[in-house]
Amino acid sequence: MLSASNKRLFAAWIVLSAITAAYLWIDHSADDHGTPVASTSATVGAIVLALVKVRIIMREFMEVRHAPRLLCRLTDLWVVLMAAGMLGMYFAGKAVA
Amino acid sequence: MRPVNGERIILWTLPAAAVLWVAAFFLFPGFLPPMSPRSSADEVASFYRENTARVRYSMIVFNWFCVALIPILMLVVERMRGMAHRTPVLRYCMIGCAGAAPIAFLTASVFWLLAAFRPERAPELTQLYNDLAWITLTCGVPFLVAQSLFLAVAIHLDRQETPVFRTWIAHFNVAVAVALVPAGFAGLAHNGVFAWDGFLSFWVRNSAIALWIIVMSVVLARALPRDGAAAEATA
Amino acid sequence: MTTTQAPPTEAAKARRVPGQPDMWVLVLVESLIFTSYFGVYLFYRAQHEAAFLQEQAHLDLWLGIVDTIVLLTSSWSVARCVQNARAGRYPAAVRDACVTAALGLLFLALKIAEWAGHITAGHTLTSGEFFTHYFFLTVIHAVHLLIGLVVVGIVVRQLADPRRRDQQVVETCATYWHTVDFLWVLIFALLYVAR
Amino acid sequence: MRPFARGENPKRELWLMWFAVLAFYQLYTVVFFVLTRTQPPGSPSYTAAEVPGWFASHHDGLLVGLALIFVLGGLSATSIALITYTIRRMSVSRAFAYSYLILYSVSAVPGFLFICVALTAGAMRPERDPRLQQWLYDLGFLSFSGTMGVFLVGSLVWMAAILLDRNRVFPKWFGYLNLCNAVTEVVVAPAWIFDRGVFAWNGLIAWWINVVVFGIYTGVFINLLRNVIIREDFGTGPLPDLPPRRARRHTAAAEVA
Repeated sequence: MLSASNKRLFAAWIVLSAITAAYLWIDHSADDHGTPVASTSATVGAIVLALVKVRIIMREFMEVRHAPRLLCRLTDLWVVLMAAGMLGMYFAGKAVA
Repeated sequence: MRPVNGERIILWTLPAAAVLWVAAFFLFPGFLPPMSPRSSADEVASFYRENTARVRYSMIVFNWFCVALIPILMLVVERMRGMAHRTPVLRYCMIGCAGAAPIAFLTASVFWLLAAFRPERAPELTQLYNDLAWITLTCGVPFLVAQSLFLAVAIHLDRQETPVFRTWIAHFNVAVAVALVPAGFAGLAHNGVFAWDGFLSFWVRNSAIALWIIVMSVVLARALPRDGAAAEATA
Repeated sequence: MTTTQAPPTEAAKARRVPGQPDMWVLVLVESLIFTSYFGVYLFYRAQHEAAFLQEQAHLDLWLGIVDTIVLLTSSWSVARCVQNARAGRYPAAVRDACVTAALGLLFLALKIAEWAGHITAGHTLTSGEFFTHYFFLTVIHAVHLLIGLVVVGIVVRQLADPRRRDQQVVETCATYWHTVDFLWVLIFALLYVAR
Repeated sequence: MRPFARGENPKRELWLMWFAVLAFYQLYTVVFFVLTRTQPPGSPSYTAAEVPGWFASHHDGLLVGLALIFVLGGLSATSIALITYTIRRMSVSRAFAYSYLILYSVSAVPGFLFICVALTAGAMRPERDPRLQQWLYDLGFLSFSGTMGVFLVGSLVWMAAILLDRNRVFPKWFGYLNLCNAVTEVVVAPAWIFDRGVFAWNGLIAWWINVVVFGIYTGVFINLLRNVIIREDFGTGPLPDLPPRRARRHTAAAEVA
């Protein structure tokens, strides 16, 4: 059992690192031949990927997976709140500009 | 019973400090009569140019000894231990005020000393220091008001056969607090009784502080031997 | 305080908040506070995209990725520490906690090197709006990391001394460290990758 | 402590303090947000020419409101005293309690007396050189917002005491909330550097977010202090739980009878 959960932690770490590496690809594809250009999709993608990582950290590393349902719901709600807060402010800024 | 050794010495530092305060008060050229908030910048600047030495020496003395009130307040706090209170919260209130009130005096003395440090500077700057000093000294009463009120409440709640302080001392403290209140409003007036040279904000306020010190020192002096005797009796 | 020495059964694990439930107040409140900082940053970034991009070009994405991996690894290590402690393998747990602290220090060293590089290149807190946010967010995160090092120190002290071992405290401290980790994940995405 | 006269509520001093705390924070809010309108703060980006206009438009409110603080500001000692008492009730060294007492007593002078003195001096002489008025304006707002260390260390002292305490005086989550409050004090620091934008003394980050956190923190601790007073049994061991609401009303009625 313990080695299974150890493997699970390792898998989580691999996934998190892989997502981190995926940022390189976002970075590459967003740039116009090396010169950075503004890109809504890159920004939104970066935020969403980061929140996916946050949720994995909470579920796996922080053991929310095993926690009472209330905490599971609460942390998921929080991920949604953070997404809403950040994307909301981002698009509000866009609208103002 | 806690040891009371040395409390009498602390009490006797009060007359010494009081003499120095009174000396500073009379030496400072701007108290008799108090400087007017209506003076122009040039008048204020020339006042500091003409009286540089007396401002400096009086305020140095005040700077040295304005915090000398703290040990006396701590004597009051120690007496409050004997009160029939369930909790020490009122003592904590007194300690909190005792830390803050003399610092207001200290700040005022710093502004006066700064004003007199370079009297030849632009008159407007001297006037600024002068304003800050007078406002800090006159309006800086919140902790004095609060400490009188806390003491009054503490005496009121001290319901035992031989209370530490008699009831009239509570009333006296409330009266002192009331007398200090108008000084807080000194910013509102350039002349009249509320102005910082006015009857209420200057004369009543400073008399109230002086009276509080005198009355409380007599009261403390009376309270001391009783505790000393009690200490001997229990020992 | 509950001290869990033996590995708990699957059923007992199924319904348990790791560590003090109270710690989650800090996790949730700090996430909200940071979200508000991120929101402010994104709001202004969206309005001045060109200026932000120009300054952002001075950041090194690779350094950010290394930082992130270092911190993710430290988080992984502290998660293993919790499991080892739960299983009663204390020497292994202490080793994991020390690895966590070492990786935390490495992260801090990398950050200081990065700051020093920017400052010598003339990019300081006051040199432009992007760098203001960059320094603000990274420094406030570093403050949390420093607190985290104290927290990991508490874990080591708890685990090293048999009389102090307290699984709940270990789990509470681990929760704090993971919070520092996931806040960095967000900061990394916003500062280094957002366009 | 001395034996108590019968029929007197042994918690009267604590309740007195608690209501004074409540009154003080109400007064504070009314004075700074309504009367003087110094919260939200004036803009740090005003030029010297603009500051006299600010003083002119706030003139009466400033003088009356700050005078109220000059008279009643000493009530702040009650919250310090009550919190010091609750820390003393914990199973930790009294050094924590006394540190809290001194930290917050000291903070009163730079924390709210300086702004009162500086802005009163500014409002009293509207004809003063605008550059000097700006100097007073800066002194007022920066001393008020920028007194950070005492609140930072004070919150940490309180946090440490709560987390170490085994008498359950405060819930542990409030200890963690203290850490959140301490960190927002760190965030005020840029107010000393920026005169415009989100990090300035009236900025979104350095002021608005902080004031929300501090407001929640204050509301929470006033409420928790009330619970501590209800639970207080004047012993030295763990505090009992909060009695259920109905029982509380019942005992209150019995006490009155």
